[in-house]
Amino acid sequence: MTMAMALDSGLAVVVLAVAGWTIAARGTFAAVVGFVSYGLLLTLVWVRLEAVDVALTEAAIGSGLTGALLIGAAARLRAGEASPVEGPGVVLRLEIAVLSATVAVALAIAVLLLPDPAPTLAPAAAENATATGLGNPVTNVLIAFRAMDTLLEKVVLALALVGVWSLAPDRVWGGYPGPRHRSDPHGVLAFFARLLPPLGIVVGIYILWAGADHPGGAFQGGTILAAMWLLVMMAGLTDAPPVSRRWLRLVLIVGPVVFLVVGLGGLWLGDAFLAYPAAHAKPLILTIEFAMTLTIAATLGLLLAGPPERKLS
Amino acid sequence: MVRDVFTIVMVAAGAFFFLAGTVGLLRFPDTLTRLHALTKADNLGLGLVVLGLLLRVQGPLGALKLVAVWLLVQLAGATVSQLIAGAARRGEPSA
Amino acid sequence: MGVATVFGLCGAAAVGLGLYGVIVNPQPLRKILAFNLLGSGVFLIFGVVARRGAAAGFGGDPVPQALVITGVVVAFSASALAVALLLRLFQETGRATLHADAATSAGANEADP
Amino acid sequence: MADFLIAVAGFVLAMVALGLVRVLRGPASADRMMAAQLLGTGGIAALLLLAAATDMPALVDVALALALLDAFASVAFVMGGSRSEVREPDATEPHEHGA
Repeated sequence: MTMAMALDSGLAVVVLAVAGWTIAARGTFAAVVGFVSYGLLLTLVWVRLEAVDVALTEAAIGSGLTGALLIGAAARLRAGEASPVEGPGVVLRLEIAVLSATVAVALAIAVLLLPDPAPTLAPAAAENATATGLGNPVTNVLIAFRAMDTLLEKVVLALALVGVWSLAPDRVWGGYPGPRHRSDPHGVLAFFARLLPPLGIVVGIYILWAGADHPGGAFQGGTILAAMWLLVMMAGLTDAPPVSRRWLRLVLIVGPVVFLVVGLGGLWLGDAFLAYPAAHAKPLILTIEFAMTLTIAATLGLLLAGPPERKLS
Repeated sequence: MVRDVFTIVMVAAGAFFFLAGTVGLLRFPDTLTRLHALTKADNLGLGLVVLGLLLRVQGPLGALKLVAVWLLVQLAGATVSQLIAGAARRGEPSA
Repeated sequence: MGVATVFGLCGAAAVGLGLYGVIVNPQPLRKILAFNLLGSGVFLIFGVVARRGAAAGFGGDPVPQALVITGVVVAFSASALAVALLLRLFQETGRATLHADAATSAGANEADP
Repeated sequence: MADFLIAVAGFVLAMVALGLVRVLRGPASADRMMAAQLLGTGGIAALLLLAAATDMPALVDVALALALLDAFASVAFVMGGSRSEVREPDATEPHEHGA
């Protein structure tokens, strides 16, 4: 058993232990702390699976933003937890456990029976990498080979935000999202929220830029920017913008719109929808990535801020 | 050779502080003393690991990133420790 | 048994745990959490497929990896929407539960599961 | 050398994972948060060690992102754990349940 194998097995055991804890924990807060730890450990698992791009995404979204989302919800729901609701009885629990175990075992068998020379598209991705001029194969897949997925996924983000906003009561429509946060303006949190975002913005843009040739890209960079924005809002240094602001709406759609325009342009100049003209592939892709980063940062930030709750004064 | 010995000594010392941090977190009697143990692991554990790896990276950008990671963790650790200590003093109920 | 298989089995177990949590846990927030756990297990199995497809100098097949990245973002937006719905339900009824009796006994309007 | 660095990464991870017992035991929210923070630092250290051991410099970028997002999540935790959010006096909500 090599050192690496020991590390991987140990990591798998810890991951499963923490996963079990998030399900079994009594208190919601304890479960959410467990989930954030789980996200962090998953980041390491993705690193061990040599999927560094996914590790970056998991670090940013899986652990950071989802953790903040769930803990915020748990804090606001705390009053409701005083009256615990009865779960299913012992017999039913046992039946559910058997069902879940069956599903898990079936999946495990499927994993063990995966075909041996594994089918792969890696050689195809490598062959066509020259078409875009980008060195990162995952960015190539996201933005060129499977561009339609990525475009539609941006639309899903926008739809989720529309869904969240539509939960606002009529009286406050167009107003400020979420509660207003306050903190001591000379306190440690305000200090932190002034110091960290400049550094975070540099790192976010760096990750976006590195995404062309190394692991990174629009999602990961955009998520870091969103987290920095949320930090400033949480420290009460700035308020979330009212959802009816025109500039905000523009930022929220600029990514998909640029993507669509370039895609339709491909119909005109290139061979097909979303086909990039070979000579200008790289600058076009970078433009799309930049616009998408802005949109992703704004959308993720507003998804966490929640529906409008305060009237436009 | 000298470089390898330096790395081994520094990284091992860093790992020791993680051990100490965990022991403190598990064994110390109350929240504030546990916080004390934790900050040592944050500070010195990661600091020594970064120091040990500093000579192994290529180019100034790699070194800069390593130091940046350490500084970020310092900044976050200092802030969060203070906030946690404040919350602990106000006597947060267990959740 | 290689790295990929170890984490593949880990992913299968995470799916099982998540499924159990989604069904058993009565609190909606815990259901959202368990659902995320279930999803992460599926992503891990994808990751195993990607790792096994390592070729052409890449550490893994980039196509499943890109799909997982898309999936993580979509799972996050679904969670955010679910949390917003839950908070709204709580505002309306004062309860964070899908239990019909509990919601009506709180003097609320319809909150059928 | 690579084996040594991987072993240390495993050791650090084992240590901070052991620290997670605090998440189980609590008793206060603060204790749980501390264990999560220790895990974050340990995870970053393990990433840096793996970056050097497996010669994948991109892992340092992951550590960088983790350091930033970890700070953010911890602040969200402290805010959520200590109820430091304050509503505007003119907050317009139908019911003010436990705000």
